[in-house]
Amino acid sequence: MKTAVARLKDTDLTAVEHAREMGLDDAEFARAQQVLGRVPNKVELGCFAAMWSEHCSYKSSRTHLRRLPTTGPRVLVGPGENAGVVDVGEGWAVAFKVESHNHPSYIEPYQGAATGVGGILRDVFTMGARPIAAMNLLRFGRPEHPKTPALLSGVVKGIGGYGNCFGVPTVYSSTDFDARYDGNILVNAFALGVLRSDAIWKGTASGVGNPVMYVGAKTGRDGIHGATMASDSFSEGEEQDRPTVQVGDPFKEKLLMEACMALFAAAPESGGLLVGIQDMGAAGLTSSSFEMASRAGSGVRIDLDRVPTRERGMSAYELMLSESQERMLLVAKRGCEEAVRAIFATWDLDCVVIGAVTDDGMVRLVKGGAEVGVLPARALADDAPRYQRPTAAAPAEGEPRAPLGRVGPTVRAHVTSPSLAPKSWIYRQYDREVGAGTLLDGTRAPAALVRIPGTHRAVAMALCCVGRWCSADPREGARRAVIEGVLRTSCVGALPIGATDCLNYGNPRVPEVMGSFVEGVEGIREACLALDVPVVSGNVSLYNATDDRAIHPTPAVGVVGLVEDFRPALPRDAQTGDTVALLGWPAQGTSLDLGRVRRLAELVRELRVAGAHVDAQPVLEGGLSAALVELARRAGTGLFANLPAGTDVTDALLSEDGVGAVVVVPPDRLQLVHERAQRAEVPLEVLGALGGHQVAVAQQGTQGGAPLFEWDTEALFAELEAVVPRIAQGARP
Amino acid sequence: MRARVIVRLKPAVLDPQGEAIERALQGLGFSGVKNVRVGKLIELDVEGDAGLVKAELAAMADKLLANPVIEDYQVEVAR
Amino acid sequence: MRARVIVRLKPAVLDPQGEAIERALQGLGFSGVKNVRVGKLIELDVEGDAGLVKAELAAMADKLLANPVIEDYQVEVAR
Amino acid sequence: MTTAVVTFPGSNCDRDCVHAVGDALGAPVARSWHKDHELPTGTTSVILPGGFSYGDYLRCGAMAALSPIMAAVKRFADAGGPVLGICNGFQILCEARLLPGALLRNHDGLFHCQDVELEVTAGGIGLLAPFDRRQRIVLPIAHGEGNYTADEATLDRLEAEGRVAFRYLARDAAGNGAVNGARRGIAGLLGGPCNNVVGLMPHPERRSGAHLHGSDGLLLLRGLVAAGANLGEARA
Ligand SMILES: Nc1ncnc2c1ncn2[C@@H]1O[C@H](COP(=O)(O)OP(=O)(O)O)[C@@H](O)[C@H]1O
Ligand SMILES: [Mg+2]
Repeated sequence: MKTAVARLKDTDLTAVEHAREMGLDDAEFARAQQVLGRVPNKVELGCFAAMWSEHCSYKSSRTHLRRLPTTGPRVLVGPGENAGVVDVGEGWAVAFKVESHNHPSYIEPYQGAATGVGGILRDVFTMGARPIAAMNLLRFGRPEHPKTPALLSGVVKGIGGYGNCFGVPTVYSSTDFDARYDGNILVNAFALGVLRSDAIWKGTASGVGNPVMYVGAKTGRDGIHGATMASDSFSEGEEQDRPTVQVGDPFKEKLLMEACMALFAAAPESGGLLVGIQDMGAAGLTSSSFEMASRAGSGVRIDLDRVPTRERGMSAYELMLSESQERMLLVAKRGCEEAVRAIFATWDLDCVVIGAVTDDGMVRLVKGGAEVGVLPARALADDAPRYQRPTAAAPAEGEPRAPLGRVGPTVRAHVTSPSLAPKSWIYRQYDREVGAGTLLDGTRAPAALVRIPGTHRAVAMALCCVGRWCSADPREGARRAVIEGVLRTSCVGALPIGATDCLNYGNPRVPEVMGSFVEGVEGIREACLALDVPVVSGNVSLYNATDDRAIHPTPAVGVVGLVEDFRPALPRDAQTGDTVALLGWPAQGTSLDLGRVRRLAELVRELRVAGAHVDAQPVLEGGLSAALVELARRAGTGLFANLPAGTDVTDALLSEDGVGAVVVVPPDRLQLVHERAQRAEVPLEVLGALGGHQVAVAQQGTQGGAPLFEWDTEALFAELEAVVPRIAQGARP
Repeated sequence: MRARVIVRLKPAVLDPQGEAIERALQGLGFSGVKNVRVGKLIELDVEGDAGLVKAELAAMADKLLANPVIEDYQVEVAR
Repeated sequence: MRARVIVRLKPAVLDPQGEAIERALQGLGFSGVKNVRVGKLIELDVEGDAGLVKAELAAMADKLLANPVIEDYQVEVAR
Repeated sequence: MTTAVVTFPGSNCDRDCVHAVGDALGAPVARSWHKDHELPTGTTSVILPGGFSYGDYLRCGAMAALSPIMAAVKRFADAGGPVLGICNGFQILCEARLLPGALLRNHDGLFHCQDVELEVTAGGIGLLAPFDRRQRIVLPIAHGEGNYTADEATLDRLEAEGRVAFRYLARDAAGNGAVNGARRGIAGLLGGPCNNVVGLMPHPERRSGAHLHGSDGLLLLRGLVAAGANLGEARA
């Protein structure tokens, strides 16, 4: 498949077939010739193909992403940089972003997931931020699919393997299993770092004559063409032909991060040593050099012979397109080369001047003393093609709810389904506490809460999406991803201050897929506007389809919230005797009312900050029954709930269309909760209390008040805990 | 019969472990050491005659012991 | 010269990874598999003549590559 | 009087330890670098923190055990100086032969980050002075290779000499730690000429404050700092 291209010499001129093999269509190839005023050679064509790939150029999605609300009083850096940055007060800010590594993780689950984590961590620390938290959203095929055990097991090990070694706590995770992901799993990784709000670094190559430096690991022939691979659908049977995936080295990345932190802080008296910095992610040296030059309106000249390599005889093409991990490109101030090199030497890392900033707007690639490629930076980066692809309404898909038999068994099967079962087996493989700043992780609360070191401030975060809802209604599903994130973070007392989104969809050339993509963006826009959450970074992953069968549209949304003083919000753990109450409104149609969501979020936040509830769970996926079981499990006790008379029991327990949250209230604070709920005009229903050895649900006036079901907690919790390990069984040891 | 499957990273694949060991050995004064690569040696008892066993070991490697995307393997049967 | 150091867990030390692989292989239908043990294969380039090299490899193993509390090693030099 | 926290390439709990000793305990603390040949002047106790020194490549702690600073740590320990190795630090102590035995991969092959119940078997002794003998505490573990092993004779000797510092309360049928397979449930050991060296897999620095889900860990750090202060006085 790639043989023709591979045989071409760097300086040979290319043909339209070569362009096609690299993923450029005929019109794009024509445009490339127009840009250069001549036929590109192989290296140049490789640069075009990478820069104009879907992955790097966002050619199908960019016009739509413009619709997202991206500004706000706290936003310091919005989309366009390596990560978004939001002010959190006291001179501190947080940088965060989410990124997909879906295709590589399917091919090599351990390394694919690991390098996904590595990539997003680099995006965050290039901004000058020390990573303090990571999250992930994973979607696997149905549990029975023969590949699921190895994929689940490998991906989880890979995420843990990288994050644990690097030393970032993985504090929250969302995992689901669904046949729609059988051939295309999702691995979305999020990272968040903390920095001073006046010390933000950007990927810019300015200042003519400044040195361009290469730091970090050596370059090998890893994942050449990864960017274009992420821009192409799978076809069954083709898996073997895929190019090698990259192998990550978290140890090296940890050293790279420490060295970068030292570099950022160096020589403050003279305004620092550095001008700009960018990680080498997808399309490696190509994307970093073109983007840095394009942002600054400058050019760069790169001597490829100076690039540190770990293999002999690498061609210009390979050097430009390698996706070897743990590398950065930086532009230092002229004359500071030695000081920069000394910092990296402390950490045993390569640091080499490979070129210089120029003023002609061109990226000039030199090898063996001759120019082997000359390309205008801007035309390949910011001025990449953009498409308004045709859209069509996607047919709504959704399984009508199966007729419900006796409430108990149905609800039991529901809460013990793989989607809702606890993911402790996964969480346990992640170091959730390194950094000693994890106040709450996903096993203890509906969102994670991590301290800003040295302060009493904390950031809350959750990463959410229910793909099933997006297939049923792409706009509503996307709205709900935002809603879930806002409610979860509010439940731990945080004010949502920013979001990042990872838009996972199928083939954008299919009008229905493009239609659901556009609807998804619209849904995020609506919810973010209504709930005051600017989107500051994100990622788009298209072509998640195999033989035309696409995944559920899955716009994952990471919401980040701020707690200004975490001490009162963490009075104690939930315990026996605490009241269980439901705040909110029952289902009224399938589209959630954003005004109500906002009021509910404000109320649960205010109550938490006042120490009036000690745990809470939004009622969304899985309905009230899932929320109750989750709360009981977290408290490690039984729970009794008495549903109000007159409601349909199955609806009350299973409906996912209400706006509500269950709160756990210490008895002496119940009065306060009543008052505040009344003032906020949010309905409040006291359901029962935590305690005992059973999870029991009754309804007033039904069966004479006798429980509709009562489950022994020991057996229930054991059954719940066994679900995910059972799926993982049989995986590669 | 005692048999072995040797699993190695493909030559072009990065071996961070090998690199770290190389550096450490050089640091200990073994300055001539280069190109350190770390592989896995899986030793096991199998039943059947040598020819059949080799095919079976290859099947084990294909299915479980190695990932062809990044690893090569080699099977050996003790004479 | 290409050389190898093979590092194995001592026979008395339990090998959970080997056990897990054994179970997995049996689960895949390779029912005759027994006594699976996983070792490390460290391959490296060294300079010097074969005799000297062997002694140097042993020194590397003693100092770093193997932990005598739990592991045995064996050095091999390609002819 | 200073507690030195050593940073190896790949250490990732060094900052946490500095914070726990310096801020939570309010004791003097200094940082020490793996390439240093001497501990900071005035060092009265040493922490080898958790993390993945050298990526945990080859064997956990193997490469760190050979670094220049470890020669200084060994001299310090041999002279009776209190040394605490946490998680990777414990692995480094074993690789450096400051403690016997070795830590293998967990018996289920998985990394475990979770709270464990422990018995402070040697409570009251040396660094463990703040604990009662057999006191029960809860600390979190976070490791892939905490499966302690040594030959039977060594295990017998450790028990006979009262050098098992911490034990996991949850055991399997064979008496090994249920969470990782550690022989005889050993989670931590005492060593050195006067039981002045402690290595353990759980992370005390992660339970060192009101909002970190407990402060059992602070007791151990306090014991370390106090042992150092006593030593300082004895020397002075
Ligand atoms: N769905 C999205 N929502 C908001 N911003 C986005 C989205 N997708 C991409 N972006 C922004 O576009 C820029 C390019 O993204 P990407 O190519 O993923 O970065 P990288 O080069 O680090 O991989 C980033 O600033 C990113 O935050
Ligand atoms: Mg980037």
